[in-house]
Amino acid sequence: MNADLLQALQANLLSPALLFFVLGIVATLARSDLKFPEPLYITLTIYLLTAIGLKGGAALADAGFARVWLPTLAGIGLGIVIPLWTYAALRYVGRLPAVDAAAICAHYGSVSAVTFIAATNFLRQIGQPFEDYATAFLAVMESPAIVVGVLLGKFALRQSGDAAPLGGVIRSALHEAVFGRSVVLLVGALIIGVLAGKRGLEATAGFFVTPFQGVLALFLLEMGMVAARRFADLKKVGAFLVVFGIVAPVINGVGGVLLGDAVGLSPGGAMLFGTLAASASYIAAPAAMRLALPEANPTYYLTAALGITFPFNITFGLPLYLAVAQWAA
Amino acid sequence: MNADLLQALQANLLSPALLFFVLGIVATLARSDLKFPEPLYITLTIYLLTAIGLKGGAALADAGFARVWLPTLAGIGLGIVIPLWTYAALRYVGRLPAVDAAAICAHYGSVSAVTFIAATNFLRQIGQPFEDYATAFLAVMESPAIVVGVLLGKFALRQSGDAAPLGGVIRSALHEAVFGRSVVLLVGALIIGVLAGKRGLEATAGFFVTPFQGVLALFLLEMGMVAARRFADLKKVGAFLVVFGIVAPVINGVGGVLLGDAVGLSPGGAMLFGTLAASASYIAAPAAMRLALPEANPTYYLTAALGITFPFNITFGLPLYLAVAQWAA
Amino acid sequence: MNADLLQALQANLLSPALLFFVLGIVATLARSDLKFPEPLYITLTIYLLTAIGLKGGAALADAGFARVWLPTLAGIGLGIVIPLWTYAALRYVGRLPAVDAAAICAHYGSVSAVTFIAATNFLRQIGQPFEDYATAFLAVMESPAIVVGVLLGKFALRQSGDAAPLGGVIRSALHEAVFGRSVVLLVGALIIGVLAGKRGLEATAGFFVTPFQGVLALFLLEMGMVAARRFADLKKVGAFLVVFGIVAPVINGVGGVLLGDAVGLSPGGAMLFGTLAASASYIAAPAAMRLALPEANPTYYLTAALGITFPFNITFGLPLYLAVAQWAA
Amino acid sequence: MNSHPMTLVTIVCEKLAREAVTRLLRDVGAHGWTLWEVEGSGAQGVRSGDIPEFTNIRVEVIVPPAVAGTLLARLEKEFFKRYAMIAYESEIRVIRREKF
Amino acid sequence: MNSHPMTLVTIVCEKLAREAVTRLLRDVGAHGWTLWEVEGSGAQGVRSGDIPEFTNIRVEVIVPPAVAGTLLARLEKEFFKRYAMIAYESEIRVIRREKF
Amino acid sequence: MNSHPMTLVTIVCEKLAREAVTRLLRDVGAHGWTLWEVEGSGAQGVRSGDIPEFTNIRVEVIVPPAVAGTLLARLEKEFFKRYAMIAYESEIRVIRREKF
Ligand SMILES: Nc1ncnc2c1ncn2[C@@H]1O[C@H](COP(=O)(O)O)[C@@H](O)[C@H]1O
Ligand SMILES: Nc1ncnc2c1ncn2[C@@H]1O[C@H](COP(=O)(O)O)[C@@H](O)[C@H]1O
Ligand SMILES: Nc1ncnc2c1ncn2[C@@H]1O[C@H](COP(=O)(O)O)[C@@H](O)[C@H]1O
Ligand code: NA
Ligand code: NA
Ligand code: NA
Repeated sequence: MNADLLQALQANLLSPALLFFVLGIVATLARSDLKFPEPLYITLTIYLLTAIGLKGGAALADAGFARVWLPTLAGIGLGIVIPLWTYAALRYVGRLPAVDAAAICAHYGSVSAVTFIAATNFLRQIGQPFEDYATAFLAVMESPAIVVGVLLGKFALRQSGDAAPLGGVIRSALHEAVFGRSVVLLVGALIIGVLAGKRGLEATAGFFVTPFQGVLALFLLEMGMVAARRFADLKKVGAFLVVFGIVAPVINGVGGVLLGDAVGLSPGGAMLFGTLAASASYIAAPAAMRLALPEANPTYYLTAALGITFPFNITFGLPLYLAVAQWAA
Repeated sequence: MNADLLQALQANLLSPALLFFVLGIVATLARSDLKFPEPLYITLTIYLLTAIGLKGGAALADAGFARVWLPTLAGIGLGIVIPLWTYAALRYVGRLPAVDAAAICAHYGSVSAVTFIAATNFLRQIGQPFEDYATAFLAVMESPAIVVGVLLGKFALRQSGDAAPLGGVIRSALHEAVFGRSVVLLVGALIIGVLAGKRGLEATAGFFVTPFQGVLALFLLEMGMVAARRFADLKKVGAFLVVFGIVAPVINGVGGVLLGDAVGLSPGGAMLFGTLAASASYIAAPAAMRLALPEANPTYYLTAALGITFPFNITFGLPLYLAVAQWAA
Repeated sequence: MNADLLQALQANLLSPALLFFVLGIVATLARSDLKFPEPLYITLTIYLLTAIGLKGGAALADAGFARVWLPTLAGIGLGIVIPLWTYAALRYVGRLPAVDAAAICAHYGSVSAVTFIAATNFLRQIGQPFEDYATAFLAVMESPAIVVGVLLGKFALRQSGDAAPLGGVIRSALHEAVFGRSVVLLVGALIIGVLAGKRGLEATAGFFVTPFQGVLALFLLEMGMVAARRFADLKKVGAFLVVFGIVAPVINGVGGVLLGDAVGLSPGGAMLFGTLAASASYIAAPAAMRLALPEANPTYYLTAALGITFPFNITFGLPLYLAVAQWAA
Repeated sequence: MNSHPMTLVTIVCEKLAREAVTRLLRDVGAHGWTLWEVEGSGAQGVRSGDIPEFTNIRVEVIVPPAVAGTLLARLEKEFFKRYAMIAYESEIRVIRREKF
Repeated sequence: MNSHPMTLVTIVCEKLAREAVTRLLRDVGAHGWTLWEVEGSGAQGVRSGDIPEFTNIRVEVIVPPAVAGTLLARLEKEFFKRYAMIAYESEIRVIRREKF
Repeated sequence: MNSHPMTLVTIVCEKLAREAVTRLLRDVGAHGWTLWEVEGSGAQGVRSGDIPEFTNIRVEVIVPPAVAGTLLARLEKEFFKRYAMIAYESEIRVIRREKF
């Protein structure tokens, strides 16, 4: 397994996607004037989410719901359990203010679509089969943790005397969690994939499938720049959060892999399941937190999710979760 | 025919393109924060217009002008007749102010490139052959109605005492009709397609052909959002315009199909011809109207063209026009 | 050879890429409202640079450095010699102010990636083989001339009494020359291509290879508009610079072809080498000049590089340099 | 032609505060607003404008002087400590007083 | 260094009025302008900024006070009822008076 | 709520001068800035905003009046003849005086 792990690590680190990620980091650290315009970032996001949604939906229609409901439930369970244990760790071990702990735990309980996509890319590259309908897990795991995090944060604010009406805030956080752009795109494309099926996917494959891996590489160039810009804030967030940003995904990832294995996924599928558990949201969760918990300091959660966990996961995490999945199988 | 119509309707409504259109509507009605940045919208427009222009031009070079001149003339004729009858209907049945009737009739006499593209997409999907050079009809039918509409509007304003010099306005409307960005892109790409021929198209097919259907699907997602945003104005425009927005395309569409059949087009070609007649411009015409007839209320023509006729055409209109074409053949 | 030249010229002028360039010129001269949004321009630039970088890098890994070092050195040599002779010509024949001569010579000594890409496109189209690793020459030839030009300009300013500290300016010009966005993208992608090799390229070919020629065509549409907008300034820059904008690339191009031939490149490779020598930078060089030599008048160098030399090179220059390369071989 | 004094309130803040800010504008009775995306640098670091999480918006609203006072007061009380934000007012002159 | 009073006229209007507005600026003798795209909300609804038909532009022009008067008067007379538009003036100080 | 007078300096210049300008702002002691891309027309022609070489930026910085004086003086001395650029100052009122 050790030799396999090393080989997988190398395959991952030398893939164009990862190398572009590193280029983005280097460009930022070297103070290059390279910058993606925001419309390009948004376009790439829209593309990646609809593309995996479509593919996942077509696979879902193929597999049938009978094979999907159990891991889906397990995914939702993870989305509730992860924010709870990480909240406790951040609050009582890390001694972070309650509202910050709540905001951060929402990020780690929710998921990062790009990390998931990088994982499928990695599996495809090394020829490891996986359940294509895993995108459905991604879709259901985005929101529950956000709701849990907002509830935790609001209760904490209550106790500290801020008596803002809870109902409205919960409602708008729920709305963001269900109709935020990333969820709408992903779930929408998933349903379209189910309805249009394989034939529909084939008709649009020249756009949604053929260029996919290259688009991901380009997107990771941008993500490298975004992540590297957070490095300057590493000092501000303190040593605990830096350690947390690596230990939490490892725990969640390994736990997720084992759970995925237990609910009957293949090694590739269990690895994706673990990757989802390990990943920290940096699109849906920050938007929801600024809306529902503006009192939480965004430097904490953005730096942890974008500056530490995301780079860790897509470099070392992916091969690690695969190794665990292969060992568990 | 009835069973065919139902089947065609289903094929259309379950195509990825249409489903993305519906997703756009749902996202907007659900108040999602999903939004395409304007540069993406413009990029998609540029792409779609150049791509169909190129393909149409290559087909035109192949077919030779001998087979194209008659339907082209017929198309120009429609571009003059449609605004005249719709003006009369809007003015004397709908009792709309003259300048608004003029602006609206220009939209219905002109054409919508996206509706046309959705129609070719639909035909391709159900395996119905059609003349690829039909793009040439799209190109010639964009401008005549705009000129007719501006003339009608200006005469109306004259009679109501606004003695603005006519020459300058007509000239700038003509300029917009001939050198507006959509016409330049479409006609330019058409000529490039003729000059570069099949070989040129093949060299660039990896960009202009392969991803085309997927790009269209993404674009219709945006168009769904744009259309749905007009729904709020349906009340403002009144019942007559709502009915007009469905009845006019049906009349124009059926008439267009029959004319297309009469000038020798195949059922697929006649259906495209009818679709052009039925479609209402929402790019070139609004721009020309704001320039040449700013007195007309844009809520009327934008809501009718974008909020009613466009959604009607791409959902129910397309299968209907095809059924008529097959029945007429 | 003459017949070949004509045929090559025709193949070039009737390629979709060139025809789109002409369309861009026509649209601008006809005062169309067609315009690319800046994010689209930047996106196309990023795409083109990373795509040729990747392909070049994979070819480089294949060829081995042994075959590349000599032409690379020759390329750097050209990047030093060209600004020196053109500076002399501009200063003493053209009687331009020293600082303007310095800025212009930096542009002509540096290279235009788009011209290079158009050249590879042209060779591919007519079936002329070439060394794919030629992208490496493009990468090394971007910066040296910029440094030479800045030094020439600074010495001139010194003599005219402007005693600004030299160190800082040279350092920031060097930084721009090495970490400017075009260099970072190109060199970065080149290294990624070397590391990921052919397998990595294949994985992303659906994005970086398949649509490449079509994207180039679209980009040249924009470049036609950009170039045509400079035409209005042709009068301002004077007859000498107009002549220079055509004679200099011919001299540099022919010299470059012969040097490329001498260092062992194939006719296709020598033609690319000559094209690089002939081309004038309009991305990296203007940025560096505004930073390091803001005293120089940008109308001069932008009009010469974009309004004269770029259109000349991609229309008549490319077939000419190929004819010379075939004659020299 | 007579022009009338009116107050222009300008807000520069992180994009993620957009909904909260436009809701506040409605609340205080503004009849309209104008908004676009900007980059910025301030006490809370550089906001680079390349991804929505790190973009600013700049909101402008024309209101009668009294409304401007209310608006700024509420911004100070409810927004300044929660969001990366600045706000300021300036005097302008408009033609159609009744519009604002 | 002396700075001189000058008038800044700001126009926010639908993008499709762009040509008409810049032509007017030329007509009244402005030496330049600055322009960008914005979203907006006003009496004529929300302008969402995602397609050219529903985008606004914001145009700024620095002119001597007298020219500002002419400009605003013509905007009121010829533009206000035709286009979704607001316009206002404010006092600024520039260095190079002769430039404007 | 008290608002305090402060000076807003606005610079419109070619995008390629961006680094030089933001460095100057740091030099004169500004605590922040806001910046976005614009199109423009002026003495040095039309800047069409479609490629970085022909785009303008608009930079806004809020500073105490004295700093505004220094800033404008340095712009006049070091920047005006080198770059396509205009700059002007205007009076605004802010809430948190100490922030600027
Ligand atoms: N002195 C200033 N002048 C202009 N804009 C500023 C200034 N300070 C802050 N800003 C803007 O306000 C945003 C938020 O400021 P801050 O909360 O200080 O980070 C910054 O990103 C800038 O866009
Ligand atoms: N009170 C206001 N404050 C700021 N901008 C406004 C205001 N009212 C209108 N606008 C802007 O002016 C545009 C046209 O206004 P209207 O004609 O009222 O729809 C709107 O889309 C807004 O961008
Ligand atoms: N009178 C003016 N009003 C508003 N903006 C101006 C004016 N003059 C110049 N500008 C802006 O300043 C930039 C540089 O001006 P210039 O150096 O005169 O070309 C132009 O591109 C415009 O964006
Ligand atoms: Na997670
Ligand atoms: Na029509
Ligand atoms: Na050169």
